[in-house]
Amino acid sequence: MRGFLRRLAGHLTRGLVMIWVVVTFTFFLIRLMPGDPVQVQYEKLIAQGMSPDQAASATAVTYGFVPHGPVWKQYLEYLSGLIRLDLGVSVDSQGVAVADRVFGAMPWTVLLVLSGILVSFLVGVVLGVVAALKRSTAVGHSLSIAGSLLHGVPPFVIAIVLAAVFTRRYRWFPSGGQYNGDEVAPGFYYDFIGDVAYHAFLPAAAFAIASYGGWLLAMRSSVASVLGDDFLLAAELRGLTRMTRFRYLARNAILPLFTVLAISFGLVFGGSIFIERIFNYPGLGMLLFASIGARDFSMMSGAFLMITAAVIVANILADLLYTFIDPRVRRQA
Amino acid sequence: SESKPQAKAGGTYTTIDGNHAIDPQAPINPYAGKGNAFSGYNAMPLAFRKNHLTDHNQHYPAVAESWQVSADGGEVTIKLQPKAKWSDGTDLTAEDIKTSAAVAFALGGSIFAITPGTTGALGEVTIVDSKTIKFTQATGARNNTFLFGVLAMWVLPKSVYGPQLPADFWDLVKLGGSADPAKAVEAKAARDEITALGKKLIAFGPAKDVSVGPFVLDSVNASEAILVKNPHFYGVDKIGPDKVRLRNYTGNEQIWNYLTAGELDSAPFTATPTNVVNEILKVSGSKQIKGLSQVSAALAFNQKIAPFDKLEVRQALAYLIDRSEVQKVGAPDSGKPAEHTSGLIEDAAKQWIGDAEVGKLNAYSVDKAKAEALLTQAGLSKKDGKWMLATGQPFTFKLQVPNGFSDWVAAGKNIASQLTNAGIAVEATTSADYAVYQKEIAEGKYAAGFWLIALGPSTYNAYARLYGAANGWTAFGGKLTHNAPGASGNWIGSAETATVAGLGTLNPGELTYQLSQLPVDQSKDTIIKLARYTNEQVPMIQMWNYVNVQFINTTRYDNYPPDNCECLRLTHGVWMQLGYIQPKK
Amino acid sequence: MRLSVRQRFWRGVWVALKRRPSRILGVIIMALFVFMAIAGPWFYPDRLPYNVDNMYAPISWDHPLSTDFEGVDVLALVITGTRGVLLVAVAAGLVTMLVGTAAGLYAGYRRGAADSVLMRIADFALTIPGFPLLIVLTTAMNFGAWWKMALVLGLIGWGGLARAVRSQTLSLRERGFIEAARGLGLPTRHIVTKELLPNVAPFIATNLLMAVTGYIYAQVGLYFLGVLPLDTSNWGVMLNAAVFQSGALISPDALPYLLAPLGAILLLTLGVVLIVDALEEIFNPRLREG
Amino acid sequence: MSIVELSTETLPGVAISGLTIAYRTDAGELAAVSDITLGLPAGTITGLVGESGSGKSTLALSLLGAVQKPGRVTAGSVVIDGIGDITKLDEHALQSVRGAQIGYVFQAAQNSLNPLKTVGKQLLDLGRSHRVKDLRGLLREAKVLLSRMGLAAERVLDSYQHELSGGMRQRVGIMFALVLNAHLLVLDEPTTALDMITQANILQIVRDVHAERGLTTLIVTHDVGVVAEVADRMAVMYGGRVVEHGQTMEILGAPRHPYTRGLISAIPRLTGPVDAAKPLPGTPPTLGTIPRTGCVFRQRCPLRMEICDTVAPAMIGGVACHAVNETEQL
Amino acid sequence: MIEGRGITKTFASRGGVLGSQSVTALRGVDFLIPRGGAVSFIGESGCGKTTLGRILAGLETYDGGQLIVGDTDLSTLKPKAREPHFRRVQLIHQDPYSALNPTRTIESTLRDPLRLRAAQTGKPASWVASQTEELLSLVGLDPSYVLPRYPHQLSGGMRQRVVVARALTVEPEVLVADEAVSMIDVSLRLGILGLLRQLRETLGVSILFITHDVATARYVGADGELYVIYRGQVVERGPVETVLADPVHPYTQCLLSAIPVLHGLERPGEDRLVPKEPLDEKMEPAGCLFAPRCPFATEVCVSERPVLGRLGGTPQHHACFFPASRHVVATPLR
Ligand SMILES: Nc1ncnc2c1ncn2[C@@H]1O[C@H](COP(=O)(O)OP(=O)(O)OP(=O)(O)O)[C@@H](O)[C@H]1O
Ligand SMILES: Nc1ncnc2c1ncn2[C@@H]1O[C@H](COP(=O)(O)OP(=O)(O)OP(=O)(O)O)[C@@H](O)[C@H]1O
Ligand SMILES: [Mg+2]
Ligand SMILES: [Mg+2]
Repeated sequence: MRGFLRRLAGHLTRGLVMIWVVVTFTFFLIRLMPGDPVQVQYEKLIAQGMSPDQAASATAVTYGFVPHGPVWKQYLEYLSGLIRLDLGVSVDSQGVAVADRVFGAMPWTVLLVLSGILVSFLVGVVLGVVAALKRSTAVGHSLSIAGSLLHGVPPFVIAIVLAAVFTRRYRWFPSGGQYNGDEVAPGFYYDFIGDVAYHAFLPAAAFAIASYGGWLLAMRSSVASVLGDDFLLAAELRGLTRMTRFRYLARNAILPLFTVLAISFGLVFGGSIFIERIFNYPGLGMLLFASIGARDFSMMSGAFLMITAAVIVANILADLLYTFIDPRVRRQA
Repeated sequence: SESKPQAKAGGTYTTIDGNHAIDPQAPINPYAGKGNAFSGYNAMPLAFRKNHLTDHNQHYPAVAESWQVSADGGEVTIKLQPKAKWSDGTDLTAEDIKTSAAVAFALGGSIFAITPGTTGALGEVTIVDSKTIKFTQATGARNNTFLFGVLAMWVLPKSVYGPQLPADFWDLVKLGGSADPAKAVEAKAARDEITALGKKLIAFGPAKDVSVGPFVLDSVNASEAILVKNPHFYGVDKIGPDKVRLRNYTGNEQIWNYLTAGELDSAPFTATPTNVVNEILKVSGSKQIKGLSQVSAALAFNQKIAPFDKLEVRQALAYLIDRSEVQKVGAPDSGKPAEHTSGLIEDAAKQWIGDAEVGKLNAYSVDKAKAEALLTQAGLSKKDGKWMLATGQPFTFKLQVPNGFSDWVAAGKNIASQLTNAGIAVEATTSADYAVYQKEIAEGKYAAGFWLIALGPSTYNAYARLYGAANGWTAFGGKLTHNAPGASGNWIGSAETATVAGLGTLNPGELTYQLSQLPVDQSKDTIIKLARYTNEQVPMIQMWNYVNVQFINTTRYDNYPPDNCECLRLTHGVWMQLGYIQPKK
Repeated sequence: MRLSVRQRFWRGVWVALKRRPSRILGVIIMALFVFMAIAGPWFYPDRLPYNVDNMYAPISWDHPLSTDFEGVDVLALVITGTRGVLLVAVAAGLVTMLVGTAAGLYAGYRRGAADSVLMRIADFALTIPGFPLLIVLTTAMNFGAWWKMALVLGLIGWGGLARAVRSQTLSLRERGFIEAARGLGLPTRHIVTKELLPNVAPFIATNLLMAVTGYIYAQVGLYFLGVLPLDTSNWGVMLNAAVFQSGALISPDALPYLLAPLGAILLLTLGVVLIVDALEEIFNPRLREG
Repeated sequence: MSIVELSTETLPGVAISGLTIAYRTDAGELAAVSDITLGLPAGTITGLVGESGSGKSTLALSLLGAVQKPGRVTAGSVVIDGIGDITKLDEHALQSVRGAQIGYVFQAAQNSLNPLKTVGKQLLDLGRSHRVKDLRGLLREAKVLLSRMGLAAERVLDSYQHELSGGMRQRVGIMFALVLNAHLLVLDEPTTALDMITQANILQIVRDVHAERGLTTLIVTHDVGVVAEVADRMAVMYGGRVVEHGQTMEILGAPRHPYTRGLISAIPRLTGPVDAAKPLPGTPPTLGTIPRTGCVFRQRCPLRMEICDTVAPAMIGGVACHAVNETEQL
Repeated sequence: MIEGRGITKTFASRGGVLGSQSVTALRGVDFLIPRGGAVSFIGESGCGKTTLGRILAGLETYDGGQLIVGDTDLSTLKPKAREPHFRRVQLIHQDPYSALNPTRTIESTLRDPLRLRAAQTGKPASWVASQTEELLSLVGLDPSYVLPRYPHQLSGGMRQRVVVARALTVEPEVLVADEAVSMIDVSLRLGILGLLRQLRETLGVSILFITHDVATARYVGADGELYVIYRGQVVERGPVETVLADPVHPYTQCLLSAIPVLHGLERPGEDRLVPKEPLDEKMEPAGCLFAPRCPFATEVCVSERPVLGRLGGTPQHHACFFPASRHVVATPLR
């Protein structure tokens, strides 16, 4: 247990340092970006048909809310706010706390990512085992090639194809949104959950399809290497049943995948920009994309920070899970 | 577990407020750029401006039932809707309007500026009786936009916003607006206090919507806002739908998608390619309403960069580009090729200065020979089918367009193709997004780009796009100054004056500034000068005039506004207030 | 003697390829793309001819993949777009290879503080979600020139390779031959370039190929989202225009315009996947002998 | 000694006859074990020595019908008393025979335990796989065996593989092989990579349990010393063939096959003249370089004759060598 | 000549600083390798043999003591300056499979150190080629066969010879052979051992022979010294034949007793000894390190740690309070 705590403490420190670096990096990076949100707002309103003085008065109020003062001071303020989980206020949506907006969007992305990863993990692992066991047959070979192919194909391609077929050509799934606010209100009941699932299905499927190839490949090579381990032969020679041996194999082969799991969170979260954009699903990715377009500095930093933090947390969880499952690490304490 | 009551007879009307991104965390405050208050639904001004070709003072009554303007335009007396009530059931009174004016002051802008000496500012608000209120322009200041400045003011409930304001607010306004040099320090302090108050107010929003409009906000999620009918609305019997579902706007493609799925009852103006228009119109009940749009897309040049400083070159380019082809590629459904470059849209120009004057303008019909002559005259020469500058360099440039503006991108590519075929290698290139475009075009980084012009109906607004800050002229405190090209946002860089045949030497900046003060009926001559100047000097080539095309679906509702309705530019909530949009029997 | 080593290598390559016909297919596909990248633009004029009266033309011999919103032949767009796509990706791949290999070798061979620092940085590069970062960077840095973008892509993506090379180096380091070389007093430069490098080559090659594909996607993705300047013809630009300008997801007329770049991406991926399959055998002298 | 003789024993003896096992390789199917006929008399310890690649493990695995792919038995049989020809058993029968009637012990350095489960849990898996009703009894039996081998039984059962030393693992391996009362025990290089003292200890245990339980034991090793320590009988393998077999003492005292002789005289000793040890010329063959015809050892043989190139020598009187047979017949 | 005085080495375990559970691999080891001589270290697994060899070859640092190469005390030098001295010691790795770079031919493996040497000593390029062939011939390989080949194309014995040849490129004074034959086929072992012996005679190279297998140690250096090391401490040291014939330390006796007897050829020693307990590395006795396992341990053994000396007037050095000669080694029948 002490070992576990020590490990956890190590992870947290490293995670915090990482977050600090990301915060610093994005803070300064974002301030390098060209564009003035006030001007952007004004021209956008004009382009949308508002008269210039209407647009001017609508945007004038924004002025004065753009952060002022020397950059280092802003930086310190930002950091001190961060400790209180205060990410500042949006430049683009007046009066909206970035933290509220980001935490509001976060669960939706996490929902997509988690369900996508979970499904792809299950499917990928099962097919990976098949691909490894049938390695030398046509089935195994084509499974691996298909896995590599899907692993290689970028998520946006998959999302485009899914969107084209299932929301545009056949309108089996909704063309956007998290749920239909006209028909259901948030709550813990069947209709709402069903509607959320209905809306999340395609984007989550895109995540799943985009990442399942990776699991398949990882599992295949993991199984292949475990198959070469002596303990499986030993188990066979001790007359353990096929089922028992399979369980031995599966558990040992899945274990190293937890490290892959950690890395894949980063990739998958990164893909959320495309997938949410294509499926018009308002999560963190959309938020980040929209805030970049609007030059909403604080929102941008907030969304980016949250994506990074989610990845770091996922990394830590994956590693702790690994620690928990693998006695070689667990018992080291 | 809870479930919403189903919508009754009127049903749910689904549309998009193109001006408003939905933000679940934003306050219910019409001033907030992303507030959850939607014009014409739960956010109401005193009146809605009509889309009139030339008169910017024409309005549909809203919370103001009627209004009277004094002869000099400096005093506006407003009669409020006698039946107007807030959605919480309380009466709307002149007190509410005075509070609304106070909030408008706190947030500044337009006639609510408190900078001493600002032209056209509001001086005083007087309650006449509980349903009548008078707005007086500050003495000494004059501006012909006072009426619409007053009428455009958002109406807010005193019960909600009153407590946010200090008791001595109006004294602060008076003090802040004082031009007395002896009180300068106090005035500044007062203005600072008001600004601070503005910061607070813009982020403020009631927990629950208190609306005077036809609808009340019910719920918002990241992709839509749900509004329900306000039973206390003064014109409630005209309102068809029981509920409105406003979906978030994330891009044109999304709207096309909704429309082809038949998921919208109406959509805001959306640039749409022909093949998609055809798809949309295949959907049963799908129709288009077309009307006036007072915007033009133009190709703009940076005259600091050679050879755009040469008038002949700009004119030659105007002769070379086939504008109808550009429009066909860029805005096939929502545009009409511009006939003349005049700085105004075609119909407005005819109204302001008459057909005869418009007829005198050069149409720059495609004419290769003339273009070649002009280019040669400007010192360029043609070698192997390619135009060379006097310096011996080939004449090439990049045509910049902001990413995401699908019509401009397509049009830009087409212009590039056309010019390249004519021997001028042009590449259309996009900026990462509109923000970058804005910044870089203002910094003079682009040789050529797209620009929106001819914003009407105020001719001042239209010409300020050409001869305003972007071209070096800025008005401050009633004085016009001119900045050199490349400085203070002057990226167009025209000469300060130029001689126009038959009109002598003109300063377009000055002429434009005059338009803001001249009474409308005395502005014709100035407009003629500016139109002729623009036509001959071609600071920009007007490509196409927009047409306001809106898709509607008549499956669930009918009685939509007709083509060319003056209400077309207003939100569909306003259409409903006008009695349009009724559920199908 | 030297020649025979090389000959043997190529014979090994051939043996590895021959083992599965799919690998040969992969080589053919890759060769096709490389050919398109190098020679493609020579077949077409600088500016592709357009015809506004022939938008989204039906598929025909003249336009086997239809035409775009301006009436430009889509096949021509795909072919001429290859060069830009591959150029950036390969250049970025080279950056990644240089940085990742150098960092991985150095960290793994030197260990100690340099190792910790480098690996923290690599972790950082790995953890921070690359694509969002890229978008932020794009807007901040304005990737006008292809090399800028290649540089940034490469610098973002080196973490994985560095880690792979490092762990490989760490395990090689414990192998007798590296210790022996140290014991013989061979200079570090020799040890790293002659002893370590050839042994990590297969990892580098595989990672590089995967990285290059990754960069192709990142780049196409950025263009697709529309955050990069559209001044080059690029598959991503086509995708962007097809979806957001031509409504190809909705309108069947414009569908070929969408499918063409998608198909190109899929085909390229297939080629890469099939070749990676053969890489390990090619680089392992034991397997190479057949 | 003939096979018929062996089968009269009551304990399970093993009769391997004409066994040929081939691996499929790029160069075609190559025999790793060729035409081996060998008996493991019941109740004896037989040592199988041979150098790396001579086919020892392949042969050992064939006793459990567990030759691994891409290898297969191409000819011959392995008849175990009470079980029958194991090469003919189906998967299910094999599974119930393995572990229960034939125990197999892996090389010490190899990891023959599931790293994610404790020894005790794996023991229960073993019991369930073999439908043992009395799992408590099984645990008790395991504890007895472990204590017998000098281990703290409770602690070992609660340990993971990585918590055990090489010697402990090997004893656990032996426990697994015997806990279900197998009577045929196959040990493949049980002491390789263990140090001297541990090796001696393990060999002692092997000897003791063998005697206590009346086992038939095959111990595979490349170390003649190990065979000399424990085995009653020994067989020497070279290039996939048994070149000599017989009583250990006899073979060590008077090796007849030139390979056996070379092998034994190449072992340096602790006492006596240092230079008594003589190297064997040449190198052992690999699967690809084993001569397909004639005598497998002829390339390194000091007694090579013409016939050796073409005819594989038959096993006569425990030795397969043309030269030896010729001289002995004289 | 290489001499070690009180070499100590402690490894901090990988648990990190927090959970450090260090392993003491060497506890003040003294040794002397005379020029052209042979010294053998034997002992159980984990007793520190490899660590010592690696320290000598400069691949591992040591914590305390002095290492004297020739006339130079390395402890007084800066790390950089030690390097050339370490080159005089070359390590022959246990595993010939990993000791050669699989991606390089034998020729290039041998050529590079020779080139370096040629550059340093100003020898012509042709020297490299001739030296390559000469070295290979010296280790008993056919240059024309071996040179163009990759390691995987050679047998284990050939590989180990190549490893030896490579070590010889720098003309070392000492070869450290760490289990140099344990992974080599039985029939080839003697060849390698003979080679090492021959190198001692022809080149005057000293051999530090590290092994479990005492007989092979004796084969390489019957005239040398045998060091018996237990848990990082030398417990007995003396001429090979003396220690074998009359070991006095109970640990040595246990170790020698464990050597299998070739029944039929040999008769086991009559006093064969088995330790009481298995090795427990975690236990750190205050007294004699071997006391917990020693069948003869007394109270003083448990409380006091004996040092290497000649207590009891034995011909060899030992670290035991009660040295007693026992006959544990097998004797040949004929
Ligand atoms: N899976 C396999 N595929 C191909 N050849 C194999 C396979 N397993 C073993 N062989 C070959 O069969 C021959 C005999 O192998 P085996 O493992 O039985 O030898 P061994 O005597 O046990 O050797 P060692 O002492 O190295 O364990 C060897 O030449 C080996 O290369
Ligand atoms: N790099 C290291 N880090 C930590 N501990 C080590 C390291 N190297 C060796 N040790 C420990 O030092 C002790 C001595 O190890 P060493 O390898 O020298 O033993 P050895 O006598 O060579 O053993 P063997 O006979 O198994 O090769 C062992 O307990 C070992 O675990
Ligand atoms: Mg074996
Ligand atoms: Mg060692």
